[in-house]
Amino acid sequence: MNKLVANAKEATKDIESGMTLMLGGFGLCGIPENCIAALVDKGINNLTCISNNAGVDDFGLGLLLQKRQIKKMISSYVGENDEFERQMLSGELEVDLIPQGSLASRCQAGGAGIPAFFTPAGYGTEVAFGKEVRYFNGKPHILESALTADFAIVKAWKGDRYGNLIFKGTARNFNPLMAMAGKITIAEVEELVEPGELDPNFIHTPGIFIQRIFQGEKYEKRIEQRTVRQRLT
Amino acid sequence: MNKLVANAKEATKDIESGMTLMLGGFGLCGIPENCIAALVDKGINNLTCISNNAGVDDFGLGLLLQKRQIKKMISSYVGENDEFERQMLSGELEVDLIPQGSLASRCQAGGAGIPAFFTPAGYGTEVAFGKEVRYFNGKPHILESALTADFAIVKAWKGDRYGNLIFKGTARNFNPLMAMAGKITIAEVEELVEPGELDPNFIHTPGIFIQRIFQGEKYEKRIEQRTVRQRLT
Amino acid sequence: MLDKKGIAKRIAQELQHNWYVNLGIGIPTLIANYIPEGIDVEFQSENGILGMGPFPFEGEEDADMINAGKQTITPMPGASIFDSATSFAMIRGQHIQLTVLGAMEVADNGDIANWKIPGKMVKGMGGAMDLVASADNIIVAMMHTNKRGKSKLLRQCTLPLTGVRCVKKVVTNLAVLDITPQGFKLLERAPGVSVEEIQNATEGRLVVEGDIPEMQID
Amino acid sequence: MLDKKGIAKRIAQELQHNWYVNLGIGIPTLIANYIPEGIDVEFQSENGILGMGPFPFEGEEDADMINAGKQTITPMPGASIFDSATSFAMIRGQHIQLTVLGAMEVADNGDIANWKIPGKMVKGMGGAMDLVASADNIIVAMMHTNKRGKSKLLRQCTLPLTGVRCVKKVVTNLAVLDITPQGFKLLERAPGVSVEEIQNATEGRLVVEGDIPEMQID
Repeated sequence: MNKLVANAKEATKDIESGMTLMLGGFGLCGIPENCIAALVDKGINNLTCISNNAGVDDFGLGLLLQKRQIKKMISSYVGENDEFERQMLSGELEVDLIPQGSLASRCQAGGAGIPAFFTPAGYGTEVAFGKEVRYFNGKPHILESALTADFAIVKAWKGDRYGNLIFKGTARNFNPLMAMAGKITIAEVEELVEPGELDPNFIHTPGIFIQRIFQGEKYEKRIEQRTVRQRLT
Repeated sequence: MNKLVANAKEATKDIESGMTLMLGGFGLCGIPENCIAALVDKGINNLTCISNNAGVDDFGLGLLLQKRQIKKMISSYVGENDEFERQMLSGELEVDLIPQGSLASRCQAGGAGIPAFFTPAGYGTEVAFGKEVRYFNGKPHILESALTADFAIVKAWKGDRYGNLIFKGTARNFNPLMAMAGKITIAEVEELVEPGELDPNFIHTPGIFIQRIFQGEKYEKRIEQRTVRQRLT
Repeated sequence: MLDKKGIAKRIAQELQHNWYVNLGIGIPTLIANYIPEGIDVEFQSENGILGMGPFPFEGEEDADMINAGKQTITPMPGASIFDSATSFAMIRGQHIQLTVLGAMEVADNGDIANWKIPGKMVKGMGGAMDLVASADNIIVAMMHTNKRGKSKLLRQCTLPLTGVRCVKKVVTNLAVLDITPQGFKLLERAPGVSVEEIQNATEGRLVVEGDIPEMQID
Repeated sequence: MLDKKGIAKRIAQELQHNWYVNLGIGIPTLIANYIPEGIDVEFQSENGILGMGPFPFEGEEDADMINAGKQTITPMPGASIFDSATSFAMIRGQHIQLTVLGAMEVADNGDIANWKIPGKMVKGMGGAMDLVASADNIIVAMMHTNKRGKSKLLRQCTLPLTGVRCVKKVVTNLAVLDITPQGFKLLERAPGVSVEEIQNATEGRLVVEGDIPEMQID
């Protein structure tokens, strides 16, 4: 069960133009920095990216947007990015906006072999256009379908070569869900440990969902909104 | 957020005859022993019990069956219990058998506000009778609905008075799923700890799903199939 | 008339002991500063934390510990962290007792619009659609009128909807109002604000019955 | 003719490096004893463990560490534990490369019946329906005929189905057979068993093309 690869370049070697990718993270928190850099280097384009956000102008998925490598974004919130706005308003970039909970559940469903489910989110809004509506307990719901991807790319705190992962704090977010939904899932970790070091009882993502793993060269872990309080002196 | 109650008796005080209960556990592993004993003592009946299994003759849900307190079982596997067999064959006990994965997902859906979902499990079998069939990617699926309960009763290893829980080993099984799906959820734990003692990063069931918690008086933790290997000498 | 802090203070009075609460970005976030004494609540942030605490002290910011507004935060003792699907299981499954969020428009039937202005850059709905479609108890915190003086409490929303018939209560700089089958029911006036001023600032149906008390805010 | 161990040994030859495998109760469980050298596989048990290891040494049994057969087990280094919904996410989501289970009947179109005999006590399907409906690669391990000598490889199942058109391969005490659009295709004979014996013991359509080799089992 050795899924170790050397680095981001090797992990992403067969990602091609036109593919659909899932990328973990919420804002800039828990994003696969090293793989994104490798994708920028590869110069592939026409990518469909499923990611809750689209990064900022000069970090995260913003780096792929700058180089016009993304054809379509499937996200729940895409503020904080001027280049994104420009491409979207000019029609260069397709954008599919999805309620955040539906996005999370659709990824989870994709990984879990559940092709579709009913949710109340979005009923009566433009999100429901063309979707089946059904009432349960007198309340309207819409049918949402599962999402999968050619590659899912996630970032974890620690992992072993079997692919077992643990995440740190709110950097967990979409990562464990997308890890389940990739035809091939790549995990980049801050720290690679030996199998057996992670307590089986506290593994967030079992290795079965991961096909490739490597320790990232470096992590900037940029903070988007640095908010602090004053110390009482 | 103090959800502490004194014991199983207090935790189950308003469980009434005719109610629907979910009970965690797989076989005799991870079952809420103390609450089951309290339910036997209460002598209520006509219960609908959602539980993967039905215990053995003299332990687990078998204790409730012996006293004819259960009207209906919703389970995936009910072997290992002679009294169960007798009541079922004589028609005293209603039994609704559900594929194990569908049972797990239906509980999870119930807790997650997903009223129904499509699954391939059971298509073409009697489990599919009366259920909607739909094809996704050329493969037939059936529509399964969410399960909820008046009370969900789960057993954890450690918990704090906020209701945060961690489970031990494969005693996790259905417990975290059912914890989400009770209108009121009772957690009994082997060890009660102070809030903050459990690492927020490794909590299996966040306290929001739990309404009452107590430390069980004692745990027999009976083993159903004791299998061992010989030491090489 | 209330300022944003005042709106937050008034909504804080709605908090009940042992409630789990989700606060949206903007005015709602301020509510955490005014929790009444003796009331124990826990804040959920939909990116995946329950038991969200205050901002960290300077120098203790952790890039891996943020809220849904992408702000650095700290966990309270007893906090728990989970993935985004579990987070929305809490929301959709109605395990959260109160959701407070801002709005661009609220209609007198409870419809809400707060995510999109046609022709302008659309940032996305984030978790708002899940929140409003699921919560039993939704309070909108907003100014009564927009920057051009136009009412935000309408007979019908003009902007694309975020959710239908979901808002239960609105707290503005002018008033506290319940959504009823007859429209906005005026419950309280902001200090120094007359019923007439509220009537003038409300385009939707407004129900005024008997004496309308003034809010009690310190 | 093979015994149960022999069937397990033959199926073990199907294992491929880095596969995740779910073994049913009975003959399938024995397969874990015959993993070919150099082949690294991990066993999943649907109650919620991946990386299931051998039984514990006497005195080291842990009531909180069991497999789907309720037997006490041990975890291997690198194992992981999860709830039953995640477990069936692995199964339904086709993350498991091989599922081996027993059967009462298999039809030549891949239908399988293994959970219920009308008029007898029904124990339930457990995870079998999820497993057969989801897995791409399902091998049935069973005796070729039942205790009364009647074929279990049928034109059509007579018992209530567990799943339809799902079985890919059958390994019995007599033969290895693939399920094809033309029916059971005979691939290998058990040591000392003739094609004629297999034909006589098979009620469903049997395709025999060319020379049928004998299984290679140590």
